[in-house]
Amino acid sequence: MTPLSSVALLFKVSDDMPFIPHTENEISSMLESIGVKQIDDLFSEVPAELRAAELLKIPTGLSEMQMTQLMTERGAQDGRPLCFIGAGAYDHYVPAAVWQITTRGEFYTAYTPYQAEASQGTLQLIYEFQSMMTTLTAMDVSNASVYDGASSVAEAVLMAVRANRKSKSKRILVPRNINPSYAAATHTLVNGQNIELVDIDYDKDSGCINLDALKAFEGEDFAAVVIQQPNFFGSLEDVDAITDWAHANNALLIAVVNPLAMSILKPAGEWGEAGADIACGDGQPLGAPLSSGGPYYGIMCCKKALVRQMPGRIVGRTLDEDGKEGFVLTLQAREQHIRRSKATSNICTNQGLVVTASTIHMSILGAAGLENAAIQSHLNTRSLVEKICALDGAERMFDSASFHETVIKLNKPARAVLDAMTESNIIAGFDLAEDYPELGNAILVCATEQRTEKEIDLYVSALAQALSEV
Amino acid sequence: MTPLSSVALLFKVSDDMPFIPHTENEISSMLESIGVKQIDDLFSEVPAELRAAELLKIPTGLSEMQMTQLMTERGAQDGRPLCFIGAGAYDHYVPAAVWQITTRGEFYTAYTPYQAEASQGTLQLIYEFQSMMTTLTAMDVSNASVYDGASSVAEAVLMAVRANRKSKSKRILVPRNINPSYAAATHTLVNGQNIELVDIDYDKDSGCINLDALKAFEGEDFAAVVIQQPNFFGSLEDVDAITDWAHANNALLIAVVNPLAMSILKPAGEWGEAGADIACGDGQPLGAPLSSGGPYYGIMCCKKALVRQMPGRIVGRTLDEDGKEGFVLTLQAREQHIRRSKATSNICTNQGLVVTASTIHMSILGAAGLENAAIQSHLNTRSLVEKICALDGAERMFDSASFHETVIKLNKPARAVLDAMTESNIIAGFDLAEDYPELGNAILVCATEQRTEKEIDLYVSALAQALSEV
Amino acid sequence: MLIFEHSKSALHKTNKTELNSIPAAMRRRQSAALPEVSELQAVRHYTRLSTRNFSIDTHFYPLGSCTMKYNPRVANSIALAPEFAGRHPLAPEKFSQGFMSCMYELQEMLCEVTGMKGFSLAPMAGAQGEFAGIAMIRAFHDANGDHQRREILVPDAAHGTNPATATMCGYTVKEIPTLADGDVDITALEAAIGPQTAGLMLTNPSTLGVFERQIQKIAKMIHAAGGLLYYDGANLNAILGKIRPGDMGFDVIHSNLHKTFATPHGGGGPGSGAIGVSARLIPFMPIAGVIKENESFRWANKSDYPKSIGRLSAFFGNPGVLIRAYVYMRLLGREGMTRVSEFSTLNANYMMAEMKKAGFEAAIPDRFASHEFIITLKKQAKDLHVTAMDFAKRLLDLGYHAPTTYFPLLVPECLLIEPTETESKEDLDGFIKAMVQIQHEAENDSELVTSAPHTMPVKRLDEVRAARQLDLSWTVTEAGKV
Amino acid sequence: MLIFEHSKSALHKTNKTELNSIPAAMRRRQSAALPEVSELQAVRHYTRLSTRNFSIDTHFYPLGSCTMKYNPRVANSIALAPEFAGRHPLAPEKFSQGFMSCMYELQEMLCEVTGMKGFSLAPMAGAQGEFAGIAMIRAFHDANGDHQRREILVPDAAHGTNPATATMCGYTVKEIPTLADGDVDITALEAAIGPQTAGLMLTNPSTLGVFERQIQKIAKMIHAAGGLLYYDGANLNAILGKIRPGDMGFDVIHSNLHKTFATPHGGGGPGSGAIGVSARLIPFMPIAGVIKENESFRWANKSDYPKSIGRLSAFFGNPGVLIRAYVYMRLLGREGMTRVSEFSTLNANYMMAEMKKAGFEAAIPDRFASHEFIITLKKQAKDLHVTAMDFAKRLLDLGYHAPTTYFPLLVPECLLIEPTETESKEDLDGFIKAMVQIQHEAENDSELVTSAPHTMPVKRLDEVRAARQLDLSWTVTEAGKV
Ligand SMILES: Cc1ncc(COP(=O)(O)O)c(C=O)c1O
Ligand SMILES: Cc1ncc(COP(=O)(O)O)c(C=O)c1O
Repeated sequence: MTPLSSVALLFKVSDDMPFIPHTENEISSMLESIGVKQIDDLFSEVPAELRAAELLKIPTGLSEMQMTQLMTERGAQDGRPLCFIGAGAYDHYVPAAVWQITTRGEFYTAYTPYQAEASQGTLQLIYEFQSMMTTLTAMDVSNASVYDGASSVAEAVLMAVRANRKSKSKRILVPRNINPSYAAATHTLVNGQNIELVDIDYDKDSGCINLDALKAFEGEDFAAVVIQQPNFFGSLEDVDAITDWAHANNALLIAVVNPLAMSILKPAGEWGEAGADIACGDGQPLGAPLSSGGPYYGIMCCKKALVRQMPGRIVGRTLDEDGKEGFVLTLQAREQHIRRSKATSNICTNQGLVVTASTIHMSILGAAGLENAAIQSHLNTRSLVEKICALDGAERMFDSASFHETVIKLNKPARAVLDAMTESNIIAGFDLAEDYPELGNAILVCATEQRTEKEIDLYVSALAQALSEV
Repeated sequence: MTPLSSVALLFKVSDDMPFIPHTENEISSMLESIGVKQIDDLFSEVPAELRAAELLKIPTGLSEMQMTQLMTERGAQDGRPLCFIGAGAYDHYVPAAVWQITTRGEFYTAYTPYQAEASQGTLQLIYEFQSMMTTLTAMDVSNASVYDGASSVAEAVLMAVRANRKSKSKRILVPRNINPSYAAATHTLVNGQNIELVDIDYDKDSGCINLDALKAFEGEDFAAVVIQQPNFFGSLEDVDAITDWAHANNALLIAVVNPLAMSILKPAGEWGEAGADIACGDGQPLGAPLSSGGPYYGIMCCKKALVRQMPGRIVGRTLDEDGKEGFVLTLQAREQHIRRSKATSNICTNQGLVVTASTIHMSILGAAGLENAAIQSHLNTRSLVEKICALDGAERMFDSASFHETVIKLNKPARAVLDAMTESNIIAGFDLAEDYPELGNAILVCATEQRTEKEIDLYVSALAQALSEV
Repeated sequence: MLIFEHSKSALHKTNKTELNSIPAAMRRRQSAALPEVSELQAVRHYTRLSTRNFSIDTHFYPLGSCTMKYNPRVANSIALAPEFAGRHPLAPEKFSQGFMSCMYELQEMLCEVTGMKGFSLAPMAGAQGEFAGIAMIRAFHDANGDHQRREILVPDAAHGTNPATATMCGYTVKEIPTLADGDVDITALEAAIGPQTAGLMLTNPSTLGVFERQIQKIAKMIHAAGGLLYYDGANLNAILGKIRPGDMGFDVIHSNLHKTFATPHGGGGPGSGAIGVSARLIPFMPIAGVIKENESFRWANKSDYPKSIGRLSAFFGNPGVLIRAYVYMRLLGREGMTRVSEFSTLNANYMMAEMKKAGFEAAIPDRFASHEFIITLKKQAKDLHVTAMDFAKRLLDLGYHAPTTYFPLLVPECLLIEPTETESKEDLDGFIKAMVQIQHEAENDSELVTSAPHTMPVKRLDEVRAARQLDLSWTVTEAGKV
Repeated sequence: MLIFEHSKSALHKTNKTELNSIPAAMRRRQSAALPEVSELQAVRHYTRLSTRNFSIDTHFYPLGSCTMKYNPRVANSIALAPEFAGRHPLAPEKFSQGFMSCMYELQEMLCEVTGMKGFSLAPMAGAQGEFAGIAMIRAFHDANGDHQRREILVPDAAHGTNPATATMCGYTVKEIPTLADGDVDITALEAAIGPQTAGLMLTNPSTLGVFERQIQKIAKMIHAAGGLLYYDGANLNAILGKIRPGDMGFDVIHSNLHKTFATPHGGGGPGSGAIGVSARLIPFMPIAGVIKENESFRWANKSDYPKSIGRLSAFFGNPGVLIRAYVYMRLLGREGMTRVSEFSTLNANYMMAEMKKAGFEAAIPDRFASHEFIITLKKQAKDLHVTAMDFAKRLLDLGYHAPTTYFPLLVPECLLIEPTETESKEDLDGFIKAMVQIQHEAENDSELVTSAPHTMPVKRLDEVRAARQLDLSWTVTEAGKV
């Protein structure tokens, strides 16, 4: 037997030209048809000094097998810590059917449904999605998504400024207890158009916005009032009163909602006397995996009268030449590819695939499935909080009713406690110090329906230990 | 806030009647249509004493979420040991596309393609599969699979007894170095028909069948000779000589092959002067995950003249009423649903979905992809064996050429060494003691293309330690 | 277009010099003529091909005797998770306790729901379950020195695998006729039983869609004659959780997990034909099985089954199928199992009632259906020259997979209709409406029906040509042609 | 049929008594009118619905400006593996080193292949990339006290997101005309530049499918006037690895990872519009990014980007898309990247050459195409009254997705055709053959073309009715109707 030189041969799933199906013969005949000698000739119009050198910092290609091995390693490196954190992204159960169907090639690898006749699958699905969002929020119309929760708030703000007929103001009232990342991103996104976001402070006992705080702004002109339900602290706002206050003051009401919570909480369209004008929020709790923060999608619903000010794609039902029902993108005159610099928004590509997943998710769960997930999350968090509060050194920060997140006040440095709990493989909560220094050592905790009693007990004993050792 | 009673509420993905879509109203109207009061009435013909009691040993149902949690736990319990074992099941890489397409509902949830017009997808795919198997083995025809490698050997034996026109013998020569599980299962499956399997011993130096061993049987009457390439020890047989010997002695030659090895080894149809008569083996190396032993599939190919003796389903290409090409199950008169007690086999349901995966796998890899996987497996095993043999106390058992498995002889108790290596999370080889006590402390090792150099080195250092400590 | 017709040579390359340790004479001279296509071409080809199938995920598929119910998607994702899909069959028990606990519980649950005393998960489909069962019966008689028992009794309504299996086990087969009401002809059975009787194979409810009412009497007769009773569990869905084969007196049974326990049929398989036995047959059980000992699990060995019929497969049957069945059973739980038989029976009886009202002739009109029932179209065949096959093909045009046709063999022009419990009333009603439409077409425009299907990728295919001018694979010669 | 039309009330139930800690006034009174169907009904409905789409996995989809190339399946399975799909965005860095290393390397590879000095993965699509880029340009000028720069220049061939984005950032937009040869009208540009110029947005190769030959001169002109150059990277596929935007003089660019880097379009998204910057813009980069420090990875903070334009999303863009793009880039590697531009360009030029030979009129006939090219059907529209739209619809019947129609706006009756590098000659030839067939039909039976499509689930849809009689959701009233 000859000695073995090396094990260097690479196992390539495909070949030396992954994803490119050309044979030598074909290349020659194609070049001949064009009338050039080599592929490089096709780039002859490019000034020579612009031709790139070798891309030395990019490694050579890997086979699919090697790539899978690499990513298995990278994934393993991060472990699978127990997640007791929400703060805008929630670890809900997604039925296996959802992504198995969503990633069928026909949904997964289609483009935006511009050619309606060849896209009835996606178009009908979006129509169904719009229908689901409107019933969930009790709003009149929905679009086909914007990027995420933060972008939905920003777009809602821009929309409110355009749409409010009673006010020409470019000022928007924004509570300090909305998701601080939403507030930050909104600021970035509306800033260029000279829109001013005015803070409303929350009540120190309840963590909520109370009417007294609003009264300070009476008589001033605002295009809209934003309110988040549940708010970032997980607490429930008195949405009826705030909505009525906004309307009484000629402002539109922008509801930022958790769509899963909408299955059990009063929907935005029913807030106060007249309902919210715009409902937005993040669709993640409806079937999107946590996935490090995205892709999720931004919800955008509004009252019928405002539909022409709505950004994003909208699907309508119509008839074909034979009078048969079918679906098309409609009201495209609002969009950038038609309206260009006067469009309602610059958003073009949205979050279609996640919307697909969400639509299937909602179909499989139905209202009862969503309600059960919401209720069980609520109960799990209550159970967690009760057990936490039975410990020395931890208590509830606010006295308000909450959905599935709660702020816990610790008697030890929050950062150190959270760090200590990572030793038990637990992500124990979101540290509020950076965004709300006034709260002291405060963490935001969440236990979705996926957290078992055993895991909750594990959390509580790890916390007990951390509190005693830190 | 009212105190929290319990976290007992179950989150059900669907509802209290998983997978059953009936509402109360529908049930009533259906019962009314039938003319009975309750569902139980439909069972009134069943003698009362046969009605089952409560199924106490079956737990109550779980939600999909709970089931996923349970199985995640069970899976985690088994860890992901490093696999250096083959012995009939090989850890090859399967491109991600393979099972994503295979599990599309249209393939995954279809029945056997009895209604040809509504099953052209599956039928054409099987026709393509048959074409791939015949080119890989260089045989004339292939069926659509039997259960697994073992069942393919048994069916080949039965087929040979039926098909051999030159011999009426019910005796079959079977080498001791074929997969012992195949031999055992074949014995079980052909036993009832008074077929006798006669052992051929292997050469102690090479681990292979040599002609001397066969000469002892000259003049006796056999329906067939079985030969496995590579044999169970991973060694390569002199298939040409053995095939010619079989034919010279009026026996058919049954080739048991590893189909991946067929991509680089002389294919069964080209063995000796006339080629093997029947080729069988396990399709697992062509796209089936290890999956604890199944589902895999049994390969069954033969010469054209024997096709009417072949068991299992076969797809043929034909024309429809408009003269358009299409595919149907053909030669069904051989099968049990038509031929009943005179059928070529009792096999009905086969391993269709794995065949689907295999067909897609071979299409994506092509001949070169299979060859590369085979070559890299060969090289990895050579590298492993060289490094093992550089250790004190471990050496090659046989001096023959091999494909991707080799028998290693240890100077310490094999069982104890293997056990010790599980501490390093390594499945270090298959202990041959039970099936081949005459080999002493011998293990069969395998390193497929998936084993990295790092993993091979890990193996070698763990073995060095085990050999010194045991 | 075949994948081979997209193929072009020299797309992919290999370096074979590394094979020099293998003698040249043992090596392949020319690469196999597999298709050479890009990944996109393969993905597109098979994605498109898949859409030329009907399937449960796309169509109502009331195929009698086949139990085409919903296959939960979660079972698929669990079975294909790396922890289960990646486990080597010969992994040490130390690395296998999670997997083995599932298999053990599956054995236990199957025992409980069938009333048997032991269960083996080894058989890879119904027919192999039958084989194992009949082989055990033979081993039992042999162990008793009862070598004269050379005959297996099989009702004429039985599935073809029953007689084929008996032959495979070295038995001769004697057919027992069935009465018009669907029950076995007891007089004929009586006459057939004798000292040569090794056993009887029975499906109950039978493939005629009715429950064998005399089952206790039949069991007594067979047992009195020294024979054993084999239960073909293909129709277990009809009685799941309500009636147990073990209680009926069966000695050995198989259960098609790919039917009753919702593992997918996969266009022809894989399946699992797990077998259950009464206490006296436990020593004969096949290798392998999972045994629980001191709170951990081990593989059964020969001392557990001293008279084992042996091994049926290289490893342990089809664990990927078994995992799926296990997941399904745990999702259903105790209550869910009983609901399966209740609602599959409700659906079948509802359809039968409605179709009778619509003028169709039920083969056994005066009894309750089990989870399936038979319509005979012999009048249509005679009066209108429109056959069961024509109805079947026309149903495809209307978006319904055809029921099983021409089985069981004893009912002329029959459709065996099994809706399963997972189909909604909406779909049952749609199917009935389609049948009524076809009946109307048969009466007014029979050509439309007899030349169906019209909307499928192909029209009716020439099966005679297929069998005569065998074209079973694409060949390189043909590639030359292209 | 809508999923709602399969729905029936009272299928599912909930126990709401456990919500008593929430004041009744805050609770929902009536459940949302979501569909109530079984899992099988949902699976069947959406499986069937999916087959009403064209997609890359099923059809050649030469949609200009969209880069519909093969989306490797392995990228999907890795992104959806529990380790990546299950990671919480706020997980501590300790639990995130594996993920962050991928993101860091992705940033680095993007820098290398584009010639930029810093990259942010935060933008969630091309348009948000544009927003971030233009916002940085504005922040840069503001930081320099250059408040008079209120205008962004945009060629008339640009995608609509360019002007829309400029508006969103508070800029006014000035359009620059394009010459017949596809290059920017330099004289007009010269005239437009002034102290009010904040910058120019340019796609190169342009949406006309040609490379802007004067790019170096343009860059000099803009820079000399104090403006910055923005690169719309939608067409990066055409030059990947061969020409780098940074070398052309661009200050900030976005790359549509869902185009060039093969992440799926998903029927409308999600995408990723990662942005690269030159050194002077690094301080303005958006939050968040990954920084490597002492062989480990941390999230960028305000001190890394002291003049950051801020946050663009709640977390970190679309990591599920980024993981897919990362996988794709590593699979391709250095050599593979260059092959992308070479073979996408080869495919486009081959198609253009063949179509010209077949008699079609190229919009810019005398230049090489980039990875896409334009056919104008203005003659057909005038002489035969068959429009680009008619050709597009008829292509669907023949099994090809239509190219982009009526974009860019300046070419009448145009088809913008982008085959991408992953399509084989076989499919290109098939498309050309289909176009020739349609031309023939247009000449001989134009009605066949103008009334197309004929084989799709629907015929041409009434868009005017859709916009006038808005029907944007299924309502409960309608349920009552059913
Ligand atoms: C009544 C009956 N018995 C036995 C079988 C055989 O089962 P399998 O196909 O799993 O081998 C079938 C399946 O078609 C059947 O319907
Ligand atoms: C040229 C060009 N620029 C910008 C965009 C916008 O990218 P996105 O849709 O990702 O926002 C597109 C996409 O359609 C485009 O084609």
